Formats: sequence, C-alpha cells, structure tokens
Amino acid sequence: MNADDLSQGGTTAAGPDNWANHHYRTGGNLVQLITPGGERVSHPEYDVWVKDVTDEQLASLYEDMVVIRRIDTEATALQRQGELALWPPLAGQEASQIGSARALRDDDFVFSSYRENGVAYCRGVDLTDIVRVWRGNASAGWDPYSINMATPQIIIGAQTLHATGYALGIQHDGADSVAMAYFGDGATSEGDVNEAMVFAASFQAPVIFFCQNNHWAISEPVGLQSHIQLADRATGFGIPSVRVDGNDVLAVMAATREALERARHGGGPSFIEAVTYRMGPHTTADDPTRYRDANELEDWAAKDPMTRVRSLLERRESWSEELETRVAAKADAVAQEMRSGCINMPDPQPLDVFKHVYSTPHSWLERQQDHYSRYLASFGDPAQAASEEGAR
Amino acid sequence: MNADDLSQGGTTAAGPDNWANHHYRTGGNLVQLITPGGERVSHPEYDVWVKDVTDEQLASLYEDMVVIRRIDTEATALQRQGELALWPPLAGQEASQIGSARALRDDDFVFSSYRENGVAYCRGVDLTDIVRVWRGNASAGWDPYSINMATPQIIIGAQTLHATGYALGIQHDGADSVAMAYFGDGATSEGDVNEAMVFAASFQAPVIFFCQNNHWAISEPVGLQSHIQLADRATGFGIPSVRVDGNDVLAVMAATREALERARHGGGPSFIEAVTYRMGPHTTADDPTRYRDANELEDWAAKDPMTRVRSLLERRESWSEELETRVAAKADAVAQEMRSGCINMPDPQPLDVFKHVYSTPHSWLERQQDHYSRYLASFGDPAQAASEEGAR
Amino acid sequence: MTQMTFARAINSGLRKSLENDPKVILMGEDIGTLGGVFRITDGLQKDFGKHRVIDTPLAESGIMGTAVGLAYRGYRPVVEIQFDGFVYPAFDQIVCQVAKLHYRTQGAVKMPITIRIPFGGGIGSPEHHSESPEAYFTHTSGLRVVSVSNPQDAYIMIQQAIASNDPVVYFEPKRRYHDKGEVDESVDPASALSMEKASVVTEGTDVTLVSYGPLVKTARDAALAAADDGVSVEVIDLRSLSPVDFSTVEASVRKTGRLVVTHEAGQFGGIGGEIAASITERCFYHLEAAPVRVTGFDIPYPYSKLEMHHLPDLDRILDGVDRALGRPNSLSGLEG
Amino acid sequence: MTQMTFARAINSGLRKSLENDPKVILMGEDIGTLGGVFRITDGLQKDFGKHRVIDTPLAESGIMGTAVGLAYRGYRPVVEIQFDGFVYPAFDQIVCQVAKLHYRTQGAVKMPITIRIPFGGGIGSPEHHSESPEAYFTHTSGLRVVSVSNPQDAYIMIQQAIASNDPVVYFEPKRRYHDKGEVDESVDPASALSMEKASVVTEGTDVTLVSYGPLVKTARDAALAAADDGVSVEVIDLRSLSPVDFSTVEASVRKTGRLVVTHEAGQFGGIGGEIAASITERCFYHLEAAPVRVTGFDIPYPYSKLEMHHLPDLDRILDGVDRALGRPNSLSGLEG
Ligand SMILES: Cc1ncc(C[n+]2csc(CCOP(=O)(O)OP(=O)(O)O)c2C)c(N)n1
Ligand SMILES: Cc1ncc(C[n+]2csc(CCOP(=O)(O)OP(=O)(O)O)c2C)c(N)n1
Ligand SMILES: [Mg+2]
Ligand SMILES: [Mg+2]
Repeated sequence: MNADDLSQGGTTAAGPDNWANHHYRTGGNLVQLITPGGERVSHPEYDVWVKDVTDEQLASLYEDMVVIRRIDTEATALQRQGELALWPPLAGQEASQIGSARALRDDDFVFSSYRENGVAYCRGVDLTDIVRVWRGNASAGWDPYSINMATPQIIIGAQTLHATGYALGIQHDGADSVAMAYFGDGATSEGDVNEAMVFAASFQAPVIFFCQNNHWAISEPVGLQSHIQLADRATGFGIPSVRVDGNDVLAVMAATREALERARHGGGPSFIEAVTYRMGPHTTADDPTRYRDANELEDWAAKDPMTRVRSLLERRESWSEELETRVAAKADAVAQEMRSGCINMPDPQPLDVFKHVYSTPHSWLERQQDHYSRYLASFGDPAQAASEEGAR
Repeated sequence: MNADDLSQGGTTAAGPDNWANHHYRTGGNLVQLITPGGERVSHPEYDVWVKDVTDEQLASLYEDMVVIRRIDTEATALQRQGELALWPPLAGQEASQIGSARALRDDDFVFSSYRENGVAYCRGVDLTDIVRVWRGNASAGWDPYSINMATPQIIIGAQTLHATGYALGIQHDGADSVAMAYFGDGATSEGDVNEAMVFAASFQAPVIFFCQNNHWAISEPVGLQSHIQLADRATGFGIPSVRVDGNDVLAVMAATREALERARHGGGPSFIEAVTYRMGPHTTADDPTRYRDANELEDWAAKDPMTRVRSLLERRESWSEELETRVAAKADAVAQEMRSGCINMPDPQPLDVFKHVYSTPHSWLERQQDHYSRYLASFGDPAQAASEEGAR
Repeated sequence: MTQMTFARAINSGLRKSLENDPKVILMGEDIGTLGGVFRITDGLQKDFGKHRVIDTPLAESGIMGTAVGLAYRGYRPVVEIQFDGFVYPAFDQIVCQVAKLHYRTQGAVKMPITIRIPFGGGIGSPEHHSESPEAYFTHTSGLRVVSVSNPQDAYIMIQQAIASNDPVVYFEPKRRYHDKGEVDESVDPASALSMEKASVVTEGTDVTLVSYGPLVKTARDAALAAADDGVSVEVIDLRSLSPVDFSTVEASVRKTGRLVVTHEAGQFGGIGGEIAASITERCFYHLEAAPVRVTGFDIPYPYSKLEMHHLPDLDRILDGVDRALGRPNSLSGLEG
Repeated sequence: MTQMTFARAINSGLRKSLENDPKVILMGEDIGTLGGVFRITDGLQKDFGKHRVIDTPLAESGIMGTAVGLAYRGYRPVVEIQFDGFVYPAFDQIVCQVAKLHYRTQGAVKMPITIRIPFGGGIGSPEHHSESPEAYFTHTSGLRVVSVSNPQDAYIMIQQAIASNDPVVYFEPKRRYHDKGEVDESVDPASALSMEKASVVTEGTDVTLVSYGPLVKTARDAALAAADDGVSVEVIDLRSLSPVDFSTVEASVRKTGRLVVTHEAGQFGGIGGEIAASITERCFYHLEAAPVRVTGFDIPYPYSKLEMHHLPDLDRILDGVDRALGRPNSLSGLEG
C-alpha cells in the first residue's frame, strides 16, 4: 500500500480547526492507543487522528517496523563482520520512528540524529546510502533534497536549530509543509535544543520537536537529564507538548498528525515526547551491560512495538500467514539489497578528500591538493596517478 | 540599622519545613505586597516571609533604594562628564536589587550581570570599585571573595552556570549558603541559562535564578524572547518559580527569602521573575527613544519602587522629615565618595597589561613583555622606564 | 562617487543585496528597529520588512543554527554578531555546521551564510567588545574570511560575500565605522576585484608591510612616515584572510626581500605567523631577514585605559620596519 | 616501573590526584558508571564516589560553566570532553571565562581547571571524532595547553595539569590509548620535568623534527628510517603547546639548521606555522632552508576510508625531511 495515504488520512477534517488557539497540554499521562497486549484502547482526544487508519494500513506499518528492525539487525551483522565501522541500532524504537515518519508528507523536511535510520527508510532513502557513513565511505550518505531529509547529525541537538530555521523558511515561503526535528532524551540538556524552542516559539515556526526518550544517553539514564517528564520542558517555552507511548505506532502517528496539522495551519511548534527504549547498545562500540540492568530490558521487551500490532491484527482477524510471509520476504529483500550495496560500494579515491570543502576554488586548498597529488605521483604508482586525474 | 537583620528575620521559623516536597508553583499571578499607591496588601503565601520586617527596616530598604538610585545618577553624570567610558543604569530596578540582595547572608555568593550595581552596594563593595570597570581602569572592580560577589559578567547568561557550579561546591561542602544568579529577560534565551537550569535541577543545587525582567534587552522587547511569562520557563525544568512585582521591595524580599530557605534546607533551586522596568537607556551609549514608547515609560514611572514605600511609611506614620534628611545625606555622601574615588583613581601602568594572564610565568608572554618593555624604554622616557620597573 | 562613512557603505551594500535577491535575509540582535548597535542596518527593516530584517531572540547559537536551516531551505542569511566577543556561543554551529555542511553533503547543501562581525579595538569599550578572533575562523576549513579596510571595499565585498555560495565571515573594523571615503555605488560587485584578492595600497621597494582591516590605515600612515625617513614601504591590504592571496604577497616580498605583518590579534597562532611561515616557504632565498610581526599581545583584550599599549600603532609598526631592515630598533642588541 | 597502557597511565594519574587533593573533582559525560567511552576514568567513581566523579547532564557549556563555578568555590575540576569535536559548545565558556577570569579579577580568582580532550584521528570513526582543535586553544591567551605522547608523560603531566593554578587543556592522543609503555608511578610530579618543557626524544644532527601527541611515535619511526638512509634526525616532543618551549627547539635548530614540524591538525594557522615563524625569527641566520610543515590538510576531517591520506605518516614525514634537506622530494622542481 501507499504510505502517503497515512500522511493525509482524514485528519484535516477531523482536527480542531483553530490551531492558533489550541490549549497547551502538559505531558500528563502517556497517550496510548494500543496496549502492549494488543488491545485497542480509545482515547478522547487522539482517536480522531487515526480514525481513518485501516487494518491494511496497520499491517503496512507493521511491515515497516519489521523491515527497519531487519535493517538494524543486518547492519549490526555487517558491523560484526567488519563491513561497517560502526552502527547505532534503533531496535526498540521502531514504532516511534515509523509512526512519526509515516505521518509526514513528502514535502515536509526531516532533521534527525544518527539513530533515525528507520525514518530515512520511510523517506525513501536508497538502502546503500543508509550505510555509506557507517562504512566510512562518506560523511553523509545521501543528497538531503532527494528525500527531504538532512543527513545524520552527530553533534547532539544541533539539528533542532536547523529544523527551526528551515521552518522559518517554510513560513517565509508561505508554504504549509513542516520541519521535523528528531532528537533524544539526552539532547534535551543541550543549549541548542532549548534555544531552538525559544526561536520556534518566538516566531511560531512550523516545526515539530520529536524527542525519542529511549531512557538512555549512552550510559546516562534520562533521570540525570531531568527529574520531570521531558514533555513538560516544552510547556515552559509556551510550546504545546504531548507524551506518547513511543512503542505504540498508532499513538505516535496520532500525536504526530495532530502536531503536523497544527503547524500546517499556523499554530506553530509542538513537542512530542515518545517514550520508548533503546533495546540494543548505544552503538556497536558500546557495552550496555556495564551500566544497565537486564531486568529493565526484560520489562521493555514485553512492550515490544511489533508484537502488539500483530496481536491487534490477530484479534481483528486481519492477520494471515500470507501477510507474515510477505513481510518477511520484504524484510529479506531489503536486507539483501542493503548488504550487497554495502559490500559492493566502491572505495573513495585519495584526492576525494579535497572535494566540496568549498563550492568554488580556494587557492590555498588547491595548492595543497596539487602538492598532495604530486606526492602521490612521486610513488610512481600508475593506479594512484590515474585516480588523481579522475579527481581533479 | 544592620542590613543583616533582613537576611535572617523570622523566616526559618515561619517557612514550611519540608522544602524538598514543596509543591511547584507556576508563575501565575504577580506576587505583590505593596501596591504602587503604597497600600500593604496581604498575600496568603508570602506575608509569612516578611512578617518580621519592621517599619524601621522598611525605612532602611527605602534608604538603600534611594542610595543606589543616587549611585546611578551620579555615575551617569560622571559618564556625561567624560569620567566614565560607559555606565549601565539600574534606575527602575531598585526594588528588585535591594529586596533580593538584602535577603542574602554574607556567606551567600552572588553572580551577576553588569547591571547589578545596587546588589554590589548591598554586598558592601568599595564605592570606587563600582566604577573601576566603567572608567576603563580594570576588567573587574573588586576581589570577588572580599564581598562574596563575582565581578560583572558581560557575556549574557554565562554567570548562571557559574552560580550553579558554585552551588554544587556549596553542596559538596555541606554548607547551607546559597548561590544567587542575577540575569535579565533577554538572557533567558541563551543556551547557558537553560543548561544552568538543567544542571541545577538535576543536582538539586542550592542556587536561585533571579531574573530581572525589565522588559527590554537593549531594543528587543521581552515578548520577542518569550510569549509566555518567564517564570514558567523554570517549571519546564522542574524548578519551582514565582513571578513577583519587581518594583515592590517587600514582595521581592519575601520571594527571595522563600527561595533561600528552600535552598538552605536541601530543597534545591528556585527561579524568581521580578517584573520591573529599565527606566533609563540600556547603557549611556544607548538611545531608547529609537525603539520604545514614551507612554510605556510613563506607565512605569507610576509604579516607582521608592514612592510606594514612602507612601506606606507615611500611611503608617513612620515617615519623618528627619528620615528624609538622613537618607538624602547618606545618598549624598555615597555619591561624593564614589565621585572622588573615581576621579582620583590612579591610572594603570603600561606593563600592567601583562599581569595576571597566568598565575605562574608563561615563557612566551614573558618574552613579549620583555620586548615591549624594551620598546617603551627605546623612547628613552624615564617615567615609562620607571613604571616598567614597578610593573615587573 | 559619493562621500560616505564606512558604516553607511556597508548599509548601502546590504541594501543592494536585499534588493537584488529576495533570498537574502538579515538576522541578528537589535538589527531591526534599532538598526543595530552601530546602526549598520539602519532603516533596512523599515524598508524590507520584519521578515527580511529579523530581530532574533538573544541567543547566538540559535541565530547561527537557524541561519543554517534557512540556508538549507535556499535562503542566504546574513547574520550580525553584535560584537566580536559574542561570537563564541555560536562557535559550535559555525565550526561543525556552517563550515562543514557543504563537505559533509558532498556539495548537495550550500551554506551561503555571511557572518558579519564588527571586530578590533580602539573604541574605549569594556571587555569582549574589542577582540580580534579572526584566526579561529581562518583555521577552520570550509569558511572564507575577509576583512575590509575602506568604504569602497566594504560596499563591494559585503555584496560579494553574500553572493558567495560558501560561508563568509566578514570582519568589519569597528573603529573605522565613522571614517569617510569615496564610494562608487555603480560598481558591479561581480566585475569588481574579487574579494579573494589582496591589493597593494602603497607601492614601495624596501620592505613589504602586510595588514588588513583597521590597521591598513595605520600601515599606510606608517609608510608615509617611513618615506620621510627615506624608507620605501609597500603596503598590502590582504582583504581576504581565507584564502590569503599569497601570490600578491610573494611577488612583493620577492621584490623587497623583507616582510612585516601587522594585526591587532594576538601573535601566537595569528595570521601573522601563517604569513611569515608561508612566505618563508615560498621565497626563502629571497628573504634578506626574518619576517617581522607587529601584533597585539597574547593577553585577554585589556581595559580601555591601556588598550593603546596593546594595539599596534604607527610607532610600533615603524619599529618593526626597522627590525626587518636591520636598522636600530627596540630589540637591537638582542640575539636573533 | 610497570608496563601499562596509555589509558591506564592517565587513569592512574587521575587516581593519584583524587587521592592527594580532596578538591579535585572529575566531571563529564559517561565518566562514572561507564568509566568514560575510552574507560579512562574506569573504576574512579566506584572508589571516590558520585560526588567526586560526576556524570553530568549532556551539555558541554553546562559542564564547563559549572566547572568555573566550582573553581570559584575552590575546587579543581577535571573536565572530560568526550571527543575533540564536541568541545565547541563549551568554547564560549572556555575562551571568555576559563581563560580570562584570572586576568579579569586581577589574580583574585584562580581557574585551576583541567580540560581533558581525547584528540586526533586514525581510529576509523565518523565525523567529529578525530579532530585536532589544539590551535584554537593555543591562540587563546590565559590557557595552557599540553599534549602527551607516552604513558609516563601521560601519568605525570595529568597530575601537573591538575596541580596547575592556571587552566590547562590536556590533549590525549586517542589512537595511542592502547599502546603500552613503562610507567614509574613513584615519580613525584612536582620534581619531574615540568610540563612546560619539550624533550628531545631522539638525538640527531641533520634536521630537527618537531612533533607532539600522536605523531611523536611516527616521528621517531621516521627518524629510525632516515637513519637507515644516512640522515640523522633529531626528534623533539613538544609536550607543551602553550607555551611552546622554544629554547629547546631553537637550540636544536641552531645545531641542525633545518626544521620540520608535523601535526595532524590543518596547516593554515596551525602550531606548525607558529613554530616555523618563531624559529625563523629567532635563528634566521642559522637556517639552511625554509622550515617545512607536514600536516593534515585544511579540510574537515575526512571519512575514515580516507583518513590515512589526511594524516601525516612515516612516508610523508620523510618526504618533508627530504624537502628540508634539499634532497629529491615530491615537490622537487617546483619553485620555492
Ligand atoms: C555535542 C555532543 N556531545 C557529546 C556527544 C557524544 N554522544 C553521542 S550520542 C550521545 C548520547 C545521546 O543521547 P540521546 O540524546 O538520548 O540520543 P540516543 O543516543 O539515545 O538516541 C553522546 C553523549 C555528541 N555526539 N555531541
Ligand atoms: C553573549 C552576548 N551576546 C550579546 C551581548 C550584547 N548585549 C549586551 S546587553 C544585551 C541585552 C541584555 O538584555 P537582558 O538580558 O534583558 O538584560 P538587561 O540589559 O535588560 O539588564 C545584549 C544583547 C552580550 N553582552 N553577550
Ligand atoms: Mg536517548
Ligand atoms: Mg532586560
């Protein structure tokens, strides 16, 4: 099915129509629409945002989640096999990423951290591009404009300001698209994230602050960053916020759609805290057993984002062997494509290091490149000499 | 009378005793204990904090305010006369500065911006030291440890982190003193101020964030920084806050005492928004007529912090000619002392520029100083040669 | 040709850029109603509206980071940093984002951001208001850095900076804001001398004196004074600090055999050292003496009563010229 | 004497400082339970408690600014910046506060803060994890800057840095963390060679090769290789980058007449240029050739597949040595 369906749905009609005057909501209780057991529970405010979501679409979200978990597993395997230098797993955060990203329109623009590879998948990234950075073949895997998603940001929180500035541009253009900023619980402590909220609130910019509270910033528990819930941070900036079950794909989608509609209609920024959990290590270089309890992991395993959707579909008799097979096949195909893209990626050429530092020639750097190419040539290696030619 | 009386008062006995569990208060309505007309209005929560304040003490606060306004006028005059390079007037903010500073104990430690010269006065600063920086004779006027107040901070908001760190030190020492951070409405937008709240909340540090919302950051109105009240910012960090009439010296004192007591008893940080107004220009170099309305000024003139205390004292028949004369004489004396200290300040010596860059010799800089002293000597000016000797 | 102040010339250049390209947006603290603390943006908000000349909240990282986002969206933000000493909160966004995004994205994302920084001392201000932080930026690859020394260049180069698809840090010598000069507003920036080129502002044969920004005037004065003394000084205004136009400097030094560089910034790791080292590399055998640096000291910018001691002035520059020429000077007799 | 890794040596030095002075406090991200991403603080929180080895919220300006406040209160904070590329959010607090408060307050307030930064490349990491930002700090007056090249120095100098009443930026060559060396833990840092002194680690007569941090090992290897080729290279480990121990370098260059400086950081405005310029000033007439720099390129740190091209290695250093000696080299034939 077409994921774009989910970015439109019946929401415009359904939502409150005066966004500018929409009341601020403090984080309060977690918004949940599907329980871990797979029961669809109703919610007075959020049901309306997903009332158009069919079982077929739910199955499609399920498929997405399975696929990105598979991407994650495959990439982790590639790292273990020495094909990638590093990988930041997203396992556990599938619902947060899929529920939010599938609510976006193509002309919305995403600014994320390094962990949102599931979001990139939804944006339609070429699978080889996902692993380019982690293989060490590039500093960024894709052309941001090709999928309207900036490349991963490693400086914690910096991208929230980019999203806010981009949103100012949208506003200036009179467009109704939205900028989406993904960041983690740890990031909320950085000055940049707070300044982004100042700017977004001041200019009522169409930006969504989507915080995946996965409970950990490397080894630091979220309680070190804040002893009150993160969604409340936004309230202090005059930004409406909501705290949503980040392992519930439907709830995440509802909250995101609400925020998107508010932004599209001049209602300004929103903050969504998606409460989820990082099931894996921070990156493949990390050893989480040094700092966290196995019990915690078990608790969260019981809240798995895929299991509950599957249970719900089963309850509704929308589950089938055929679906399961189809999803598995899709995941396999995606993993296979990514793996072969990864393994067959051509190595960059030495003089590529000088490319794109500037958009027009810079005399100092040109001389440096010239000297280095002479240096390479001094080894008399014809292969190297050839690659030099190519690079200039 | 002894200002220290005000830093103790009957507050410890009067305050709630379990600070750690004290409920969060959103900014809500402005706390006011004395109306602009000079009426003492009662407040269910804050009266208790100033119930010990006698009329005599109120008169003393009045005197303080008159004195610091006089410091302000005198310094402005000195600037106009070319004796100071610059001066950042505090006129209008007397109640905010006196009400808060007089609530402090000697062993509390203040970190302020450039505008808290009234606070410095309360801390017992040598009057010559107040103008040292503004005359261009030093980068800082006093030894911070001599009055437990850091020298003026020009980088907006930076001092809030210093206060928080100092408070961590207090905590580490097991002391019950408090760090006090003064900053403006504009400063609330800086990352540092927000990070300071993150750290203070995370460690429950004994620090008070005292924001003088004087409605302007140079030419920018406070509404550009935030469209909700600044006191609410703190709530989003889990820090209790209060919004107080910053032109009401008693209300400011009450709010400060409450926050101090909370901090002294392990209740952590507080945020006070003192709503006041900068009656003068941003600095003597500024021309506020370019950006603000004369009406606004008039409105605020009607809320003058001194007038209302005087009216209250009159109502209570605690006002006297003698008091007025005494206060005026005190203000004159202070102004005179500052003026003569300013005018008679000895000029620094050329080689002073090299002093205190490092606490122990730094070979590169020593050589630079040596070269410069040779350079000065090359003019064969014996005065310069002598001053060199002195400086080394 | 019109006589105008330096400040006015920048204002006029900004106005031209705003007129010519709807994607140009000015951002900063107090640049709107007030027209900036130095009035450089005077009248621009009135004429171009609040959406193109934006008073921002008081947060430099916020300004720079949102400028990055605007550039992502195709805008050309021109950011004013109020004073040199207030650029550091934005340093992370400048170094890690503004400077690197083009490289990071293999050219897909352009960062045509101009960062205007009034810099340098001599105006009697307190701390943080008189610094010369240019070396932090010239050491940051991905940035271009220029500094202007006269109203005509100021007018042209601000437009060239804004037109550049690379980020440009544009240093304005604040103590020259009120100096007047002839400005030809009819010159097309695209056909004017590129902002990357240095210019020889006084010709001479005995020693090459390199400077930029506020000290170019002082350097020219020094050349005049030296001429009285029979010494012919060639003064070069670098204009661009990244890249430095080494060809022009090198050609001059090959002629004079002697080099003096002067700037207000501290010496250790300053531009002066880079120029001395690079010129020594390029024409070692043409050098008659070691390159000489006449710079601010390696100290925090001092309080204003002493700033004239910190700042290189005509006498200190002449002393440096004497050193380069091996004439009696303040360090005569010291080994070297 | 004990064989230990570089990482262990720093850990041991930190432990000593924590033991000897109750005012020493460690702060940083993930330094507690985890022991730091490089395990440099492994076990210290367990042994000294959460109040002395503090996991902070994720905010570098916050860490640095609160460290300033702790120093105000008489503490000696040792701040860990997780990776070189993450220091910039703290840049404002470092440049405007840490570096200047002693000057600002005329010596009344001491800032005995140690800023530990794992720096440099060669570990196959993504962006921001392999930078060499030292020149930003050496150009900042008020800071002292050191870099260590071997476990023994690492052990001693971390203690000297912490004991210094001035702020010290302590650069740790992260790609050497696992290298082992002999460490004598009985040496008293107070009587050991001062951290401000350079040391001649290989004696030689033909050319002086100056380096620091991660490249000292490479420089020594280059000296060995050159020796095979009949060239005698004197290798100097600077150890201190602010101040640089110019006497030691000068003495060597007066002997050899030739200078090569190598570092991973970009060249423009890097330490190499300062050393070239300063040494040229100090001993111009002893120089047989222009000082040569072998450095990283002036590019953002490249992705890991190409980092070995960016980083000076043994061959590039030898090529630089050849250039300094006027022997055939990669630039032979180019004018210069
Ligand atoms: C400015 C900065 N400081 C430190 C780091 C190192 N670092 C990388 S990820 C991380 C934790 C981030 O936690 P969070 O924001 O919760 O995101 P998550 O990794 O959980 O997705 C840290 C400290 C960094 N990348 N950037
Ligand atoms: C980091 C930084 N940015 C900009 C400035 C320039 N500046 C000085 S005062 C000021 C306004 C401050 O407003 P506010 O915080 O409300 O304090 P007030 O002056 O009203 O007391 C600005 C922008 C500065 N000093 N520091
Ligand atoms: Mg997290
Ligand atoms: Mg204000």
